[in-house]
Amino acid sequence: MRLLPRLILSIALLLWAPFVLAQSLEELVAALPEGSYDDRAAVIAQIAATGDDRALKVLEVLLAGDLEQLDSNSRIVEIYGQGRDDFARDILTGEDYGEVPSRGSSKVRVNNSLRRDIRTAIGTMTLRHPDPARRLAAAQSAFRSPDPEQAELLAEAAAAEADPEVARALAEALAVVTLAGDGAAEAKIAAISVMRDRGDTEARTVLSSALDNGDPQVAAAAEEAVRHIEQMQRLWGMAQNVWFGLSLGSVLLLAAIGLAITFGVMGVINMAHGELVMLGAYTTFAVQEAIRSSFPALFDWSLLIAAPLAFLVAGGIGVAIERGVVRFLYGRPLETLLATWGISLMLQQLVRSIFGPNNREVGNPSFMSGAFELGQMTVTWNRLWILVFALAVFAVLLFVLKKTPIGLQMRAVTQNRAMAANMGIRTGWVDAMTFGLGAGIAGLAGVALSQIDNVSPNLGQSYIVDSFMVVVFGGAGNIWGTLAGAFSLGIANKFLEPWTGAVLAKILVLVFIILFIQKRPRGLFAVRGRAVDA
Amino acid sequence: MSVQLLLDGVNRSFDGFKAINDLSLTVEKGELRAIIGPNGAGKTTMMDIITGKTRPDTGKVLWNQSVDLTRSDEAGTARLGIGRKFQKPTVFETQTVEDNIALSLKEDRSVWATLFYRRSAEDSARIAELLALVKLDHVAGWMAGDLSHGQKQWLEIGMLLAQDPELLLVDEPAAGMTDAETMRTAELLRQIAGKHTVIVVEHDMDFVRALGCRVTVLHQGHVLAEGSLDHVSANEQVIEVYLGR
Amino acid sequence: MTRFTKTLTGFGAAAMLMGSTAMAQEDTIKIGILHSLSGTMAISETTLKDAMLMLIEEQNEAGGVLGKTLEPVVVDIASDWPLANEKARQLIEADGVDVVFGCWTSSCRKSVLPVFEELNSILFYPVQYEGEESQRNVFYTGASPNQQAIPAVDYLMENEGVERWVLAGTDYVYPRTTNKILEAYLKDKGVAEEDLMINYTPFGHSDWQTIVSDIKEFGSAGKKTAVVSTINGDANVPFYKELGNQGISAEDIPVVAFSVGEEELSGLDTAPLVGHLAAWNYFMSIDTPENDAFIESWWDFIGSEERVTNDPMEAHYIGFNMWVKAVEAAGTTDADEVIAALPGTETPNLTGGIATMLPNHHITKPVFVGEIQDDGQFDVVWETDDLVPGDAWSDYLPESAPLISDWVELACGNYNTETKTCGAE
Amino acid sequence: MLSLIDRRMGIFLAGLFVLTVAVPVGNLALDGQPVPSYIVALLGKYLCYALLAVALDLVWGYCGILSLGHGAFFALGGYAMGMHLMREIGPRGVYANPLLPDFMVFLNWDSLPWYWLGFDMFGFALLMALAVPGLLAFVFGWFAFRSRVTGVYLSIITQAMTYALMLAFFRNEMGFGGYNGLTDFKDVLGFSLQADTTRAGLFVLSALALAAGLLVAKAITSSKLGKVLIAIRDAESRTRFIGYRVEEYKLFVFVVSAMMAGLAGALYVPQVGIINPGEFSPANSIGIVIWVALGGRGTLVGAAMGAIIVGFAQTLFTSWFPELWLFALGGLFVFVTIFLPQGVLGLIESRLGRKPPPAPAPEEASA
Repeated sequence: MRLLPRLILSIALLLWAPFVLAQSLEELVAALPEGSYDDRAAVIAQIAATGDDRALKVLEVLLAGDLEQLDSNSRIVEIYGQGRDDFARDILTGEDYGEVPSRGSSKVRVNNSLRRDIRTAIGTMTLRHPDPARRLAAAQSAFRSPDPEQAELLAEAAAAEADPEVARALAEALAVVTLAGDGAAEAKIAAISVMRDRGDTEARTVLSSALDNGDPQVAAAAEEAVRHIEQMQRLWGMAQNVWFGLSLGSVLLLAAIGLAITFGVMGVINMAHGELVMLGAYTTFAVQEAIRSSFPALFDWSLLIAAPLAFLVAGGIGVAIERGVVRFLYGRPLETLLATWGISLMLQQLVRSIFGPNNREVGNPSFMSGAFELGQMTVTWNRLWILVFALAVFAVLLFVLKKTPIGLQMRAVTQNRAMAANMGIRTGWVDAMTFGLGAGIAGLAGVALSQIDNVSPNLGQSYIVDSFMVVVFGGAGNIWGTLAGAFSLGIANKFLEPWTGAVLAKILVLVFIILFIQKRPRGLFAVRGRAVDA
Repeated sequence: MSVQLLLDGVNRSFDGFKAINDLSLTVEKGELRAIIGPNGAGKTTMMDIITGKTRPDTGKVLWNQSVDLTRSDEAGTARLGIGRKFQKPTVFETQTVEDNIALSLKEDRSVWATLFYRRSAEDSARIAELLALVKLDHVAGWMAGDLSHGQKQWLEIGMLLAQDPELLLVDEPAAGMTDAETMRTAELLRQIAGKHTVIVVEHDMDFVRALGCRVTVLHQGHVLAEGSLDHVSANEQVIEVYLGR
Repeated sequence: MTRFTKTLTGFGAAAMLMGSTAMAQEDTIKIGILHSLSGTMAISETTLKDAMLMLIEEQNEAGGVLGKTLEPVVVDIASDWPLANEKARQLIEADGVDVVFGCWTSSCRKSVLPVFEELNSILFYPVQYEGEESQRNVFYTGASPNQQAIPAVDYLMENEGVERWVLAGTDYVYPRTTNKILEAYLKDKGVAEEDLMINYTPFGHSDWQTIVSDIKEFGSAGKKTAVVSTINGDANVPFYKELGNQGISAEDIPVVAFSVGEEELSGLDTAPLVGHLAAWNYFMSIDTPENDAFIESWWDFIGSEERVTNDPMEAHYIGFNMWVKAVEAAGTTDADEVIAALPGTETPNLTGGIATMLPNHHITKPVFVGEIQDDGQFDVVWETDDLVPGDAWSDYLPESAPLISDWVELACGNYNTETKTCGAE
Repeated sequence: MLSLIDRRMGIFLAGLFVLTVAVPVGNLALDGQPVPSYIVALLGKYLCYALLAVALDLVWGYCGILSLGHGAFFALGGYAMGMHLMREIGPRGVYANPLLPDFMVFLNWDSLPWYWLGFDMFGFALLMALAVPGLLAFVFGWFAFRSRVTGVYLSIITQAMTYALMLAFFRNEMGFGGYNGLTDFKDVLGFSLQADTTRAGLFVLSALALAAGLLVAKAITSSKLGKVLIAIRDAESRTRFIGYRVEEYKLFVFVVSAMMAGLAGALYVPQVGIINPGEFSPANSIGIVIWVALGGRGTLVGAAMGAIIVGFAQTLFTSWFPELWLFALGGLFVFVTIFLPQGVLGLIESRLGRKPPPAPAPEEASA
């Protein structure tokens, strides 16, 4: 970056500083937009130092990136409101300036390092905040950026703290500060045990810095604690891998389960399966668009609304495909491959023409975003819900097939069409329903996948091969096989990945499938027959 | 007369279900033997075991007292001289009747031999003779798929004979035939017997009677009774389980 | 007539048809647009096709070029590189276009290169790429590594004090080369081996759980860590979704991406990503009159204010204007003359600077580092003071360090300054 | 030999011959180039596809082995040839490195990997173009056919095979140029790849290869072995009980077909000037199946026509309506499957009142 001007500026700042100190919050805020990020950092520090109770608000708005300067009257304002129509109110006086044109104000820029500073500043200001959540946040930011100056501040806060969770956070923050500073050995050893109990990677990081401590006792304690933590984390690592495997498995299951019906049960090599999944994803997108524009309040419900619609859309198209094409091809499964491939091309192009070729944004509703810590492993909500969703879909499907009359008819038709027909089952109708069911489930998969993957016309293509692998590996015609197949492949993949890297892992899994099929030519859960298949 | 085929203490189960249960059976060279038994008696599985399609869990299957059939696959047993006819007639539908026979002729079955095979005069003669025997000479040029059910049965028998096997396993040949055809089939099998050993699996009692041969009754994968038809149909257990009264 | 002669005449017909269009009215200048409109790359390339159509339309409204109207010829290469080769040949030979704007991936460029060489035509290639190439018939209007990767890394070192680096990329030549260059560069700057983590993933990789948690792990070693991402367009959405969900905030581990622009972000809810970075030579958010005008006309053309603009579009904008200038300077569309006229041509870019075509057929560009905002836009947090000239041959790769490209003085794309020879002469 | 040429084959070969003469002449000899080089390149490409289609028809049409991985054999043949062309560039690469291809140079490979040795010899490369696919087919088939993997299961693992190979070739560590594959070829056997004469030459070679491929395939299918193959296709276990070792026959024809595909790939690469892992993508292999089905399965000539027709359709559609051509192509596939179960050839011949090709028994794919 420009070195010379920067130098001059910072010198200027130094000379200027004493006056600045004397400045009121108004002047400081007015000074915010000027100069480089470093200058801004200085001003922010001073704002925090003013102790003015409006300072907190200023910093929070700045952190949120809503602090702007009006070009018209160069006032510093908070921007609020939606998208293209912005409204401004004075950050200090709260006076409302009404709507501002999209390029009528310029943002007070913050970058990552500034954000960190601001967060720390806010932290120190909110250590005694009435809201425990805010105090917790404060304690955590203190933990992330330890500052020996804060030691007694934290100590006081910790002493005064009622909420146990916040108290622990404060204790940990304090421990970091202690380890960073040069206090008594006892204090440090105590701090170490606090870290030892925290037991996560951050804790280990803090401890490893304490390893080369002058005091042998401290060093020893730190070393022991590090060893302990690493041991724990190895175990958790395994758990994490299993979890990743399950999560990947659930995705595979979702992608494959519809195919397990259209292909596994009906024997239609349904190459358009992936596109049916894609349609589900686009339905979700459409629903979210509608919700965003009309009733934003419902956003968290978008998926629940999208799911049945996706089922109907994909299912409906599935029925159309079956009635329009597939039904002419029973007994000619390879022709179904051909026709459905053609259909998949058309569906891709259709979506491309309607929604455009680029990715569409499908947001995560609040209950599906973020993650929670389970012991030492992170579990992301969306993947957890997808796992639940996958199992739920599986259960429902199983119920439909085994316990409902339509399910009975489906099995009857697929086992012996002629006989079923003689027994007065409308085989044509059952075929349509069966295919529709498989397609509909593919649509449901699309709803889930839209949460973790691109929503683009290529969505389907990226899953079709895997889906077939899963169904065949599990044993076509056996829903349970699909379940077992999906999860075993998922977990295998995730245990390989750390050693081999993502690509090789995938290759190895494929090779494994090839070899496995040699051993069991009809898949994992093969239906063994003894009659001569002439 | 020497023993053509010997099954001794053969067991085979599928996922827990005992299809063959300590089955022992001896068939003499040139003998004509009928095997009867209710559905699920293990008739087909027994055939599968003899022809090497299915391996027994325990027990031995001896060919000419020497060769162990449990070690060989379908093609292997076929090359030893065991021919098999399926219950549902299976011929090569998209090829001519003549080609069906030609494919079955006793020849070197290796890839190269077949690749460079040229049909010799005697082969042609043999084909003609067989076609005549199974009364299909007038449709020699047809696609096998266009034949009637009965004709397919006959064609298949013809294909069997073309292999000129020592042992023929015939699975319900009379199924779906008119009475006339049935009788002609029985007639044909009796002709064949002697030159070849023949094992017939059958439901149709009239047919079995028409064969007029030794009968083995199978039940739950086990030999229930053996002897002439009258003898076995007098047997209480047989009446119990099979004739179902 | 037999089916065969039918087929043959079919070909004849096609040949004539293509020939005839070539012979068609001579008062138009044909411009080939060679992008994937279907297949995996359609996501990125379709926008470029539209951008070109817009530019051509505007030029025609402004009176065309040399008094002739411009006529776009659009073909779909369907993300299939052998097909791209065929299509390039068809455009030049059968449709008789005078210049082609197209390709996104290096493989596309590589596969059409021989055609342009043989038929001596002109290709404008609008995407940032790995460099290590300079060909007489190709003009590279995208960034080469020294116009994107290295400045971005400098920014992170200076302003964020990053000491520990994750180089994550899709496993193909652009990331490989860029990371090679960065690795060499970082080691120059005294970054230790154990402070570098390099990771490659397949195209369209969608399950990022393991890698993201590895990055988290790697980043928790006490030193400030950053991720330099050369992950290819499609795989980014799941990658960032996983980042956001596993709670890696830009303040802890900033990710600077070279292949993520407004277009990619439009498929994402960017709220959890605020503060992550991207290095480009153009951002939609940059506030200049040229850019405002460009965005306005883009919105009019495409008929939606939702659509974004991005860096490769600017590259086409620059390339197209340069070509127009060169043609007018040369007074003809003849390839040789235009190729001769292009180096030195100057045209304003959209960020308030002037882009110059260099003798090595690369152009000068400013470099911006932008932070992702919650509205899916980038907010420029840093920019080079002046324009960076595109470098065809990286100075950080031993083999290519001695090479230079100069089509004006040396008429050579890979002149070896040590052996003083052009290539292997 | 002549006995192999039935009416169908005769007409096709005659047409092919006319083309083989007319195109080069029209491109090189006649002034005004009635046949532009563009068409030559195009036709050359189609003929390679046609040979590939014939290869697949041999296994699928006659032996009921639906391979969804034949693109792999094609690509391997292509890579073998590509490696030779790479070596032939020699010091003319941008880094003027006499030994290493450019992509190895800038990814800092210090020496040529062992599996690249020998490819500087054209003969060796050509041999490999046949041997490598053949070997892969042999190993794969030996396992699969012995353990009696059939129908869809076989199809899917062939797909797994080509998919795995695609991922493998994407990896730059493999030393095959990763995603970009092999490009920048200069010349073959000293003839510049950019010369019209070379292009015409390659075109003629492709035509000859296709003719040869057709005749070999025809010879195999009309021998007794061919009848056995059809027998296996229609009633596999019956064939076993007659005493044929089905796996041996499948293996034989699978290997032959793979080598044919490899040859097609080897001819394809110099004409398109690039070989990259995209050729391994499962979609491509499905494409091949579609050519065969569209042309007429189990007819050899039909397969070849199918490849040419689809290739030609793609060429026209992608330039006539680049935005919507997938509708047209997809629609074509659906139409053909529903209304022309015998494929285009079947349609033509029934129109001309000839006996349609024997319909393959439908069932080998049902699980």
